[in-house]
Amino acid sequence: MSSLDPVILFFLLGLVAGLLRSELKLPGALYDSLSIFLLLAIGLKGGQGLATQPLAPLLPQVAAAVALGVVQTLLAFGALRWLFGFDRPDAAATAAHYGSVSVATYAVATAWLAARAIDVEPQMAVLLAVMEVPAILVGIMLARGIDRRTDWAALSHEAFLGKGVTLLLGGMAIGWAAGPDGLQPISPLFVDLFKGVLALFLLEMGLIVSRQVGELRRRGLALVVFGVAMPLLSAPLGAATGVALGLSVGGTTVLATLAASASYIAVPAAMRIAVPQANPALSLAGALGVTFPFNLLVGIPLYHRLAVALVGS
Amino acid sequence: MSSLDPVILFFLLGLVAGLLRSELKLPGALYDSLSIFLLLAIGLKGGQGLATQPLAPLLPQVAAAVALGVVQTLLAFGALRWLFGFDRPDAAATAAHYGSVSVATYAVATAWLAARAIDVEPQMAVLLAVMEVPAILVGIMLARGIDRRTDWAALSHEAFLGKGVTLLLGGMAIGWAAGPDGLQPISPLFVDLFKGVLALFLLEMGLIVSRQVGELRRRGLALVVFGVAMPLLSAPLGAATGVALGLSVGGTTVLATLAASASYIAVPAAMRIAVPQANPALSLAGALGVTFPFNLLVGIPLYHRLAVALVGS
Amino acid sequence: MSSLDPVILFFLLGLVAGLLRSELKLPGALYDSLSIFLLLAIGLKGGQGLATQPLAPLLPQVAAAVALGVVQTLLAFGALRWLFGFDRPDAAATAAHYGSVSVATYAVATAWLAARAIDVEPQMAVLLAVMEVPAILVGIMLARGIDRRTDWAALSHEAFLGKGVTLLLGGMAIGWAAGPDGLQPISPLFVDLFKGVLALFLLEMGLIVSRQVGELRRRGLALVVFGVAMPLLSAPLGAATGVALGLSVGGTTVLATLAASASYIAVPAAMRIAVPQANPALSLAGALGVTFPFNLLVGIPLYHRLAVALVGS
Amino acid sequence: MNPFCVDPNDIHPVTIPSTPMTTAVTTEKRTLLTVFTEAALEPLLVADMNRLGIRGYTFSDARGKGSRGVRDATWDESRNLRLEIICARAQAEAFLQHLQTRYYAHYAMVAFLSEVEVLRPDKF
Amino acid sequence: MNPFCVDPNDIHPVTIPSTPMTTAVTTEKRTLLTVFTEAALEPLLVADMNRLGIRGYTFSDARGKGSRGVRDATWDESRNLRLEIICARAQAEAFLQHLQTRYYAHYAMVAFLSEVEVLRPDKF
Amino acid sequence: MNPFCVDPNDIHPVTIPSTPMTTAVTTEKRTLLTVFTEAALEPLLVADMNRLGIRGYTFSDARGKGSRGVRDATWDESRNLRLEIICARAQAEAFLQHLQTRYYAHYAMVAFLSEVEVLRPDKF
Ligand SMILES: Nc1ncnc2c1ncn2[C@@H]1O[C@H](COP(=O)(O)O)[C@@H](O)[C@H]1O
Ligand SMILES: Nc1ncnc2c1ncn2[C@@H]1O[C@H](COP(=O)(O)O)[C@@H](O)[C@H]1O
Ligand SMILES: Nc1ncnc2c1ncn2[C@@H]1O[C@H](COP(=O)(O)O)[C@@H](O)[C@H]1O
Ligand code: NA
Ligand code: NA
Ligand code: NA
Repeated sequence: MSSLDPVILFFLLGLVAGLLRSELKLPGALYDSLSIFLLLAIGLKGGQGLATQPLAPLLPQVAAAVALGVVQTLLAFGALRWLFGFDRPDAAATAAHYGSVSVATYAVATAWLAARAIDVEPQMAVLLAVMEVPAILVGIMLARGIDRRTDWAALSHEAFLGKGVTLLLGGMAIGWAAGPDGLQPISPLFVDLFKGVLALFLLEMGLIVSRQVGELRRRGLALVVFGVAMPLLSAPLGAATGVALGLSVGGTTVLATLAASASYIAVPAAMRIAVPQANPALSLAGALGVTFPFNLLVGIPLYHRLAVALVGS
Repeated sequence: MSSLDPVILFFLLGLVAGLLRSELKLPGALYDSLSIFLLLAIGLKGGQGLATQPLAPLLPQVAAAVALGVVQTLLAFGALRWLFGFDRPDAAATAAHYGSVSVATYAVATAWLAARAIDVEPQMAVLLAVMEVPAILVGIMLARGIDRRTDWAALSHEAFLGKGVTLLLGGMAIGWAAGPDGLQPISPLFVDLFKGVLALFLLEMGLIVSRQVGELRRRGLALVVFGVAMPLLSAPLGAATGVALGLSVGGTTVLATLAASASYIAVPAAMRIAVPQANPALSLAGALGVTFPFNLLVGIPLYHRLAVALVGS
Repeated sequence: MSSLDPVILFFLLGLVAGLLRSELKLPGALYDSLSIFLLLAIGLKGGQGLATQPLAPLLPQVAAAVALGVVQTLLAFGALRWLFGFDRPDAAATAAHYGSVSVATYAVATAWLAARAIDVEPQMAVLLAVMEVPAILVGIMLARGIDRRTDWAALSHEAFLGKGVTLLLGGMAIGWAAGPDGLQPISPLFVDLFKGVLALFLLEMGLIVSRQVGELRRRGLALVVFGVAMPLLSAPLGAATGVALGLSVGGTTVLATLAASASYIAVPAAMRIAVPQANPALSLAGALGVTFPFNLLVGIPLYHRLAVALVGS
Repeated sequence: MNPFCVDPNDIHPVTIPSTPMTTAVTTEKRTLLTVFTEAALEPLLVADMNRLGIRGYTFSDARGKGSRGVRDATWDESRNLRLEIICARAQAEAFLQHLQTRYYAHYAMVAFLSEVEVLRPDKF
Repeated sequence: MNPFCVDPNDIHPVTIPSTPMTTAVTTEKRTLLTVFTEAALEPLLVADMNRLGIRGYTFSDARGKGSRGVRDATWDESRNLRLEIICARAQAEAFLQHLQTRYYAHYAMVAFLSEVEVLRPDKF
Repeated sequence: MNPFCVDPNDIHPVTIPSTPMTTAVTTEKRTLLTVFTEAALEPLLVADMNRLGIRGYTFSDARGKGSRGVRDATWDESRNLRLEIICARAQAEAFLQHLQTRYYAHYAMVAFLSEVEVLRPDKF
């Protein structure tokens, strides 16, 4: 419990190698393949869990997750616009990153809990998928206002049929249809290798994070302060939602982590298209350069203690 | 037995994602890597089986497989040319696809049988490799006639030293030389992960199949009718050959499936070079867009029932 | 013991396929990914072993490995310059290849020993990493002399922060920090799949080696003679060092193999930049085209017998 | 008059005198529009080209540096692409204009025109 | 006479006046032949070039759209390549002619010529 | 005077007459320097460009054949790259000169210049 999880050590290796300007580079196709694998594996795991329980109780949880995403985006927008002086497009785009979720952070949190034998409700993977989307739509509305020219069809396509949501929901559907027994023959790939693949992925994330340092330096303290303060505000919101939904300590920890996490896959891609005026380097420096390592290294154990305090262990 | 195999569900996920125009895309290098893995793994498995039995009885089986490939190609050519009105090059090239075999279909069939604990003769992998080739040569002769200018050296090189045959035969040679014990240390990769990798590969196949729909629409019913009728004709031919060779129910099912399947790796590449006048979109729309999903979803269980009827279970 | 290890068979498959000009090609991204995997896995394994023992005794071993690398490079340079008539840059660059080490050869040697249940000291992975570097620096000095214009900062960066050393040392640091228990969850990837991945990597190495044949033919016998004689000279040096350091039979075999092996990752890249006048085709034809297969097929068992003779089994 | 000094808007066949080793090749001038930009724009550019009636184009992967910093292709957000379109001068200019209006202000993008000679003018 | 209006068949050195920051660079005109086509043709094109005495070429990966539809590089059959050859005008035309005769009718293929300046004329 | 026959060193705006479907596009001439070389040189070339004040460039992956043999990109040592730089003629020549001095003798390298038209001349 005291020592660092090896997946975190892989992240630190990537970070240090990047900061020392090592020649280490992972092929782009490997990064893509690892992220496809992780999304599918998370979806399969969630879907397989859902197969063993009724689906009806999911509805309020999904609604709560959507509300959580919307509220977080609005809060982040307000803070960035009026406390940190961001212009409207930058505030909106960055807020969308923070209102959405990070798949890698989710994976590390569930691995952290699994290593401590703390159970997590299977539907957390559903909430992960659900929480990717609303912040995108809210962010766009905040940036543009709701005007007639908005091509909502294209936007929903982007939001719901992006790589992340397709693989998470697709994996979940397969896991649900096949059930634990059906998944047995593919589990040596999707279950046994999960943590090793996560380690490799975090190595690359470390390299990517190391490249955000330049932008962080240019932007001074503001991004660092916001990047730490925002998860510390969102996590209690998430934890409170977890308690209200009657989740276990594990589920509450994960929901707090989801709330605290900031997207770096679905949202950057969508914002780049929908809010071109926003500077993507800014949002990514915050989400990847500050919040992602903060959650990995400090946040997750903290959110767990919060969950224990609220739910009882 | 009632529920769908998860590998089929991956295929359907790819198909649906492609039809809904999801942004899901697998890197080209991943597709290549998965197919190299599958070919090697199938070869290793076959070779390892061969190591435990005498090789002499293989000869008649190889000869029968060659004959089966030739007969199928001629039948398909006749049907396409005179019943469906294809021009000579298109009929020849498409016939070569149907006279050859599909590695993915073979893999799904053997996985389907393994899930039902039905034994399969190890030499089926040899027949898979053998059946890749004759249809290519027959197809070229049908398209061009046998003339002096044909560069048979180049053609045989293409047919025997293409990626598929090299990896299947190479894997088989390694499996045969190393034997089951020798392969032990590499089986966590090549055996345990086989089905998971097949699932990922079929996800990509679903995406590829979804892109054949445009061509299918342009060509109207003809391709759909041929793409379903041809395997329904070939499978009994394959099953009968299996019975004549004294194969088990499992082996007969696989031989029927091989006969029913249509190539989409070795043959398209060879035909593109050897019969340039043929439209590759046409053959692929049939082989990938119709026959491949038909075999996966409907054919394999059907061919198994046929084999049971002929051999007894 | 009599039959060939399957990983060697994969190497031979690649070699034969390449010589027959098969169309088999592995995607570049796969080659990169496999080599990243192997370097990390070797590092992790070594680091995990180090975690269970005091580090102080390592220092003399590291010093001896550095000396071994330096001596080998000087010997190779002398031989190439005065016995084989190479010009100064070619002699220096080629000598650097032979003074350094080959990760794939190391991996095959440890797998060979593991298959025979012969223990190896965990710190051999440290020596592997250590021995990558000194030959590079010596080679550069031999080529250029020590002059003021040499950019030693850039060179050390190249030598110490290249991909190979970063991953080996990084993996070792992670393995050491996490310890055997910490690595448990990622061992299905990094331990169980190691030999399968090595097999795939050697398939590609076979293809690459097959392309050295042209250069070998142009250069006549000289390269072949040097490529076989040099490891036969280096291996006893390495074995003697192993005995002097009090290593076990396994450790002595590995140190002899390391000495006998020639680099084809770190050194070619560094020499290309630092000694541009040298012809890279020459060094690679020797290191890859002669010495690598020689060590794999003949050398390792030989060095093992030497170690047994010196240490007692 | 030198065939390489014609007004590029004025598209007409250029017959190049045959050399001993070839028969005459008749080429026509067209314009090649090359664009370096963010990979995320690929679907948008495809939609634009389809709408504007551009019949052919080629994409490839790239990385680079420009006024918007280094884009080194290690992950989705930092990938570049190269787009090439061979077409009539007027169409190339129309598309360039469109790129300028719609994308130049907010995206990493560089575009330039050059003159090329093609064999089958009806294709472009 | 303007160096950019010379007959491209008439290959001769072009000395560009030095600027303060450089010494004079002496370049010569050559022709760049670019081909976009199906990836499956790579070995055939290599054989053709070797036979026709073309000493240097460069390939890279591509995807695109043309009269033969969308080729999006997701799998073997839908990959494109870009081939570039720098050579004398006559050789470029000879190879273009060869491409037209042998491949244009049946393969997805686009080829075009442009003028470039090189430093070491003996190489090309 | 034909706008395509100007001295390329003499950089000035070129207004191309508008066509029915476009408003006038004002382009300027710049030089495109293209380099094919060994992938191992990428970091050195980046350092050179930064030192020489080149503000933008694009890399992509390639493979090929030349006087130093076949480089087929199957592994690190046999990878090529393509580097493209759009800049003023003088800067392109200065960099070409630098390439010639520093790399031509020992590395697989081919470089050539061509003329292109850009929209935002201040960028290049
Ligand atoms: N001068 C240049 N020469 C070649 N490529 C360039 C140049 N400037 C920019 N680029 C490419 O265009 C992309 C976008 O440029 P920018 O909008 O200036 O950031 C860069 O990432 C480079 O790939
Ligand atoms: N007008 C064009 N501009 C640029 N690339 C083209 C154009 N037309 C075709 N291509 C490329 O050439 C390939 C073959 O073209 P096609 O023979 O017209 O199908 C396409 O897949 C594209 O990559
Ligand atoms: N004539 C040529 N046309 C196009 N590319 C070339 C040519 N010559 C060489 N190249 C490219 O430049 C690289 C280096 O050339 P070289 O220095 O001649 O070996 C080759 O690997 C090719 O990619
Ligand atoms: Na969040
Ligand atoms: Na068949
Ligand atoms: Na050595």
